[in-house]
Amino acid sequence: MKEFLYYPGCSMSGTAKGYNDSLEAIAGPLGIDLHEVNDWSCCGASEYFSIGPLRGYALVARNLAIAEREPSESRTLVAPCSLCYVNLAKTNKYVRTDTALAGKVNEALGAAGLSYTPGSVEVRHLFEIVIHDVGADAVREKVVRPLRGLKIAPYLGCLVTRPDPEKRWKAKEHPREFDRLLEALGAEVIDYPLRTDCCGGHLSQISPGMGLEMIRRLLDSAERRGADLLATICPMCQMNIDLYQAEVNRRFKTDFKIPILFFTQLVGLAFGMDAKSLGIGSEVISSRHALAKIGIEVPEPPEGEPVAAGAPAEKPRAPRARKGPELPMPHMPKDEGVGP
Amino acid sequence: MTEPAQVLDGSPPDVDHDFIHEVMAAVPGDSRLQMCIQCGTCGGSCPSAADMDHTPRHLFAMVRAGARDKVLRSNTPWMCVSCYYCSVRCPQEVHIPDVMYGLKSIAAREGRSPSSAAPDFSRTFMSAVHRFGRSYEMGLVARHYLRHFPLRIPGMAPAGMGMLASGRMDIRPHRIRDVKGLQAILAKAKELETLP
Amino acid sequence: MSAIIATKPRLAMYWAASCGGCDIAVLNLHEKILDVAAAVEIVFWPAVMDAKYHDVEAMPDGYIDVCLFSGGIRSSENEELAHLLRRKSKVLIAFGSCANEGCIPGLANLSTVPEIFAASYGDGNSTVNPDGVLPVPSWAAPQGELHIPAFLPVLRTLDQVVPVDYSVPGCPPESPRIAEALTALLAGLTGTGPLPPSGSVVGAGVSTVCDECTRTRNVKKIERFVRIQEVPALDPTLCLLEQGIPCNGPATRDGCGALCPAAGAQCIGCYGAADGVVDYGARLMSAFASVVEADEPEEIDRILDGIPDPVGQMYRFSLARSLLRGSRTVLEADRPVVPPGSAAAAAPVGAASPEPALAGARGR
Amino acid sequence: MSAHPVAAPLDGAFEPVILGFTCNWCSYRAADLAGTARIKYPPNVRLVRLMCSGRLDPAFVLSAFAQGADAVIVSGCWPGECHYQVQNLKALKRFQLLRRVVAGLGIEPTRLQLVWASAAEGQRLANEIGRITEEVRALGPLGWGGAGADPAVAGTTVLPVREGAPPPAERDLAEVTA
Amino acid sequence: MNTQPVGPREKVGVYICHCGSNIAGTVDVEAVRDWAAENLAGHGVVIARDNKFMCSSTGQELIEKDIEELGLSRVVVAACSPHMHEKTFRGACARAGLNPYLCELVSIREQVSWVHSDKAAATAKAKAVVAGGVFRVEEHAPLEPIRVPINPATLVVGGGIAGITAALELADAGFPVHMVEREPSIGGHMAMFDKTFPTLDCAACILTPKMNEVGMHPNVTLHTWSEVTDLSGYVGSFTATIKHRARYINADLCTGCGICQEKCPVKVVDQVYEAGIGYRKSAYMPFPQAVPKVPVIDGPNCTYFSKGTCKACEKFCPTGAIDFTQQDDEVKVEVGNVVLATGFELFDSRRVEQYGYGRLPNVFTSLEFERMSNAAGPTNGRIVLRDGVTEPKSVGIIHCVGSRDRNYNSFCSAICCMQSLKFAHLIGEHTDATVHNFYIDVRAPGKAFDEFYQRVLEEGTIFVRGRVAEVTDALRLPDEADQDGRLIVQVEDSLAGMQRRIPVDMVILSAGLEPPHDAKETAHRFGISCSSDGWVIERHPKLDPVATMTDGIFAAGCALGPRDIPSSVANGAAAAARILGRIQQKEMSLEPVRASVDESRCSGCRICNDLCPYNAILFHEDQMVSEVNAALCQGCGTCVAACPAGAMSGTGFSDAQVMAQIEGLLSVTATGEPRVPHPLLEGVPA
Repeated sequence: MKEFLYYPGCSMSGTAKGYNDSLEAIAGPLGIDLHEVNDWSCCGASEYFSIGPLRGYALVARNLAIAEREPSESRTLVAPCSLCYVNLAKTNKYVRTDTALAGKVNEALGAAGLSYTPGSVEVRHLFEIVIHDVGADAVREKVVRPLRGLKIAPYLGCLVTRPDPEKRWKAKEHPREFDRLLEALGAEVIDYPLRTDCCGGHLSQISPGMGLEMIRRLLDSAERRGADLLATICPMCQMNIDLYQAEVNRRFKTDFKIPILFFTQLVGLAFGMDAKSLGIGSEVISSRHALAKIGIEVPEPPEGEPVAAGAPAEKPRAPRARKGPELPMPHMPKDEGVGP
Repeated sequence: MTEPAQVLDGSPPDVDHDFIHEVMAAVPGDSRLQMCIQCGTCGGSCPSAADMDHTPRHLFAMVRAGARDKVLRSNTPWMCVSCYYCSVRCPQEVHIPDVMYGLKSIAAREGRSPSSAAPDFSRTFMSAVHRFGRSYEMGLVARHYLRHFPLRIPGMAPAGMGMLASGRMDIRPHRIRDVKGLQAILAKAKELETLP
Repeated sequence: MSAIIATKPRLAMYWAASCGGCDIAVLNLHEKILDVAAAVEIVFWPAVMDAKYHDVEAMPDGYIDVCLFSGGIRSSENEELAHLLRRKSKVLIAFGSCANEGCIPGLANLSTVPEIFAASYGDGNSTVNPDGVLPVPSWAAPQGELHIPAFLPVLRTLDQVVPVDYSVPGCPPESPRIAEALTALLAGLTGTGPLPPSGSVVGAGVSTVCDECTRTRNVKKIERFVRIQEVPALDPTLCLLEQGIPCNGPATRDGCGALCPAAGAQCIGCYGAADGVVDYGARLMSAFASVVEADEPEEIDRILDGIPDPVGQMYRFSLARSLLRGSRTVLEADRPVVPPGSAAAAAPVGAASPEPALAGARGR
Repeated sequence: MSAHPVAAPLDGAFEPVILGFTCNWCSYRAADLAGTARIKYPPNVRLVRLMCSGRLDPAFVLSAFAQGADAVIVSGCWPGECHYQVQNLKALKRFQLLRRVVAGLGIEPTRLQLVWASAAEGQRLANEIGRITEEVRALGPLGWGGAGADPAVAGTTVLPVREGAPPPAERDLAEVTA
Repeated sequence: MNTQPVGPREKVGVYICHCGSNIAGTVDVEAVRDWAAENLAGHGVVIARDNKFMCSSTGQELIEKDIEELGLSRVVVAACSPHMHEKTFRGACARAGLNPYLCELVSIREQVSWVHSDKAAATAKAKAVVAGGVFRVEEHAPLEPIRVPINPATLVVGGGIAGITAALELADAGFPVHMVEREPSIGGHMAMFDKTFPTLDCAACILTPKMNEVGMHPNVTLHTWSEVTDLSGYVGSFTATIKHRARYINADLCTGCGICQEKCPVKVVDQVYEAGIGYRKSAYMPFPQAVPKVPVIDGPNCTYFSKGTCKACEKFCPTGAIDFTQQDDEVKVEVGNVVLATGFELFDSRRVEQYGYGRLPNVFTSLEFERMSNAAGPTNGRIVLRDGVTEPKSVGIIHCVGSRDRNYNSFCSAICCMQSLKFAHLIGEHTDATVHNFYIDVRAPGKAFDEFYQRVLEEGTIFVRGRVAEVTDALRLPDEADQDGRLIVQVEDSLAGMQRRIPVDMVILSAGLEPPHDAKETAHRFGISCSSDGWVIERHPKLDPVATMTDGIFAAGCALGPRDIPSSVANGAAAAARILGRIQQKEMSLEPVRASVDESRCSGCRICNDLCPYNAILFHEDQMVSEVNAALCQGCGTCVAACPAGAMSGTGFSDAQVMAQIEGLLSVTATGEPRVPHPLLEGVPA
């Protein structure tokens, strides 16, 4: 058991309940002991920085200060939400490198009798812990129900490998670590080119045109490559793709029904846990059909939601037929791009 | 920033040659904005460029040109989704998303932001956090949609209901214990923001 | 200077801030002392015969032919006598380590006057002074106001106070070398031999102790420094430094006959630096460090930890005549007010200080 | 541009004098490069050219302190890049021992710093000079009565008057010994 | 008796240069002059002058005249860096009959006026620097330069066009050359090219003759498949150790018939000569025109070495030249000078993830394209997609890949623009594809370069001003459905001010040039320095562009930084010319900076014995003293500083000289006032 300080972030008790339930279920088996920090507050999403940057940094720093105070052995603060992670990590870096900012932030914290020692806590994303500290091999060992036959598009979203303030990832645009993890679960991972594209963040709220378009292209690409479902590591991405899929279909006259699950839920399934206990079924676009493919029972969807027919695994356009003397491809060493 | 310069280069009287420094000062650390070589990597990388009235590159040129008002009224910063494609690709290591945040905060302070939707969303979000210490999706979405996208509500309703049913959206907000302390922090920070 | 003197040369010896060991060393000439006594007329030697300062003052300037001055300058009395004997002597010799480089008393330049007083007069291991009585320069006694010499801020070497003609190093100088030196000197003065060049070191060699040391030596690579008592089985014939013992021999002027290494003890440097060397410690630390067998800062530090007291190791005898002369606290605490119109204030920039006292020190 | 002030205020504020020992092949050329590139750094530093940092004799540093340098910078090629293969490591060893000795004499480590700089690192050298100048400015003058120090602020022990005027104690001693 | 006069021993002249306004703009030259005359009189300054340009003939004559008329015994010039004009002023002194080493040049330009802006402070520092020079020069002694013989042989490292040029110049002049090349054949990158910009003449046609000349030249000893593992000695007489890797083919017996290559069953992707886009055998000659015409067997890929069987080559070799028992061997060669022409390596485009090289099949590098467009290349000059058959309908060429980018290399690779224009032209020549060139700036400063740009414009190449953001096979926009399977170049057309997604079939990355991966080790092995980028640093970027800081080591071609063929050739010739001059002189003089031992004071403690990397210090057991071999001594002074007895001394940088300079430098405060010494420390021995 390795102990970590844990910052759930607001959505874990809300839109990302499934993430929360599944994480609780698999943390033990993965040897992760999460110690929730006391009375944490919101990270400010991207909103505070737009209106009152210093308020933003102070708000985030409050959580760092609280984490610093925690009695725990661990000095590593883990966030499961990419947005929370990036806010915590960036603030942590800026107060370390910009002494003027650190001064102001601490002055603000002082108003509540708090203070933060820049750099006293390190901030990491849950996914990165699972990849680098636990490792795909350790996960593979615990798999009892391989997700064989399930075509998954590994969707990381932007904020984990970018901006990557502490340089933990070598590949920032086409990392393969998520593929390795899902392969370890026995799933068939599709080559998903938009794996680190943006889900639109809050654009879906403030500028539906562009926001929904960005969701559309993610769904379109996944469908073209024949994905049964998307796997994600971020509540924000999950909400955008899940909650707004219907609106996307309406707007673009499309018929996407691609469920999106948290990687923790998929790990849980492969570990043989029961879908309900992993919060599966609470997604708006139900994963029933997709998971049925590999004989996994998903509880009836809640009232008021049409049951998704599942993705018509449309054939991806066949790449240009190759004939004749092929030229050798530049060799791409395995794991090129895996971080330290 | 000599006055004659304005006459000579024929730039309109509202040209503010110090604007670039103002912007850089609004960004933590060294944003390296003055290092931009106008290569367009940012504009090329931006997923929301299509909806921006100026590409980021163009906006930076305008900042340099001192077109303060035009820049602050541009929707570009508000369309930034901070996906950081631009910042990891920028050959000059300009901290582009941070510059965008800086521009937004200046615009918001002066109430010059183009549409009200974006800043309002931010403010609605902030007021929730200010009151409870946590974000409050239900309240946020409800308030925001009523205000800006009433027509989207019917479409969203089923999904919303589903979320409620599946317990993914709470009717009541979570409230942290030390809201008072949090508010004190935010007040102090706000006060410091206004200082030069 | 007038080299030839008709009468018996007049000899004086004085002890300033010293232990008297130098005087003993002279007496250690044994029967040779008689030749000396026969050869010279001893006019002033507080250590062995009664003397009054006013007798010396009464002498005409240059009356003394040779004055052996031992001890450093620590009190106004030392300084006054230095000036007095300079005036009265044809040849003034800085005799022994104290007069030349401060020696052990010079290590007091690491402490301020209050610290020194606290140590020597305050309640300590050897002192009981409940009322905290401290010496004062002047005191109104019933018989009238009494004065004792003022204690100066730092200890200086003789040549830092007055011009010196020759130096005899050593703590104390080895008697045979004293004999040689005196004989040569007297020969010169009486015109029966050549006089050593002014400002030179007599009674010692120009190289270092290794030159006289019989221990075998190789290319040096030091992987550790240890104190000699920590070495169980010392190689009786191998260079001590190569055995990790910080032996000052390489940097210490020869002349002693390498007695200590021969006796199985490391050289501690009492003969001071070799000819023309400006700072003894600098030479020694440079030599030691150069042969430390490590390239990584941490490893180098680990090896250097074997020298527990670097200042003591490098400057046990020569602190007062070293480039820095003492510790910063002392120089700051006792930074004197420059007497108006003093040489220091008047000295033109860059021009060599006109202080003749410095001629010797400058080697010009 | 160096992050540090590059002009020395001549308003009587304490201005440290810093002596820098440079290697003919790297740091001295780095200094030349800083010049050709017009990179500014504080004028408080004065450079001495040696053929190699290995030439650095601790006596040079001590003499600099003794003559009022408020700090000394020793610079040479990066380990592994010495023009004379490994001599900079000899300098490193001496530096580490010297630092212990001067510390024993009450000199703060800040006043004796080692800076590796290749011939290409004009900017780095300038930055380091700027940094060290600021650190030393903050420390104040060094006790050895240097170029930077002001005798007026010194202590008050009066040195006995020199040659010429009769020593004050002379008469009294005469009485005592009479 | 005891007080020798401490008066000045020398008559010193001080000369302060304005360098136009370079110095005078920041330093009050007249003030420094007057100050020196007045305050340094005590140190023998009898005359102090200033001049607009001391290095001008009038400036130098000023010095010569004073030496003759005032009988100066020492000269101090305060001007630019000694690395700039030391020779000049020493020359002036020599002409006037003063030993040149009695002249000291102190820098008040590079180290004062150019780096400081506060005039008062700069002037104060200048005074200190001048004082340092005057104090120091008092301690100078007349010296004679050390004369060393120049071995007429030269070592040329690298067999590219720069090295080939240097080698031929030297060999044709009648002097021996050892050329060392890592690969089985000389030729370097140029041998891979098809056409050369802007003239479009065929690279092979102009290179091959030169390669053959080298191969057959009586004065050239060729060491291919070899590396220099060590270089010792100094200018005029270096000893280089060259490691010959085992070829497993007896060069004396081999006729270069190529049967071994034909019969070898092992096919390997050729990462070097074919840039990874073509194959070679395990027994191979990189290309038909290879020099020498002797194949090599690449051990790691040879079936015999891995499995112990095969030996097909041996069976079929008509002359029995195959020799699997061959071992690596080493030779030592004596040379007087060295030319480093170690060239460049191509930037690894896989590092720029967003361009998809290595992930997207139809993204190619510039070198891959060079090979593809080469008639002798893997596609016989056909321009096709990775499938080997399909001709692209449209091609995108991306400039500045890995160059001008702080994430990789911040320098401009100089050749990419022209090479990209060349590609555009060649594509037009070979296909009917539309070509987009994506650029930040088009840099075409060379002779006939811009004309070539015009020509390519006329040919209809489309130029998009914008650094490409991404090359992707992913559809993003609703209307792209029909583009599936193609590449899309996403870029901001910065002139149109809008983002564009341009579908193409093929993308060519104009990858930048990088120093060889082992440039740092090479630099260390040859005792020279590299810039932080890894390119060799010139002795002077403008005035001495092919010499390095180390005497006798020259550099040419891309070892010095990215450059095109003409300038590489010019470099090679220039280096050769510099060396020929020396060889003609038969000997050259070196700075007389050397260490020596005063035996009377050496105690034989042996502290110094292990300090010299050149083994110049010998120990005489019999007399128990150490001695310095002046020929081997390089003058670093480490032993001088280490000698505990002060028995070791060094000319040029003696203790007395350095100590005096320190005293001088510190005789002035930061504000230009005389320093007030600590009364307890007056006259600290200096």
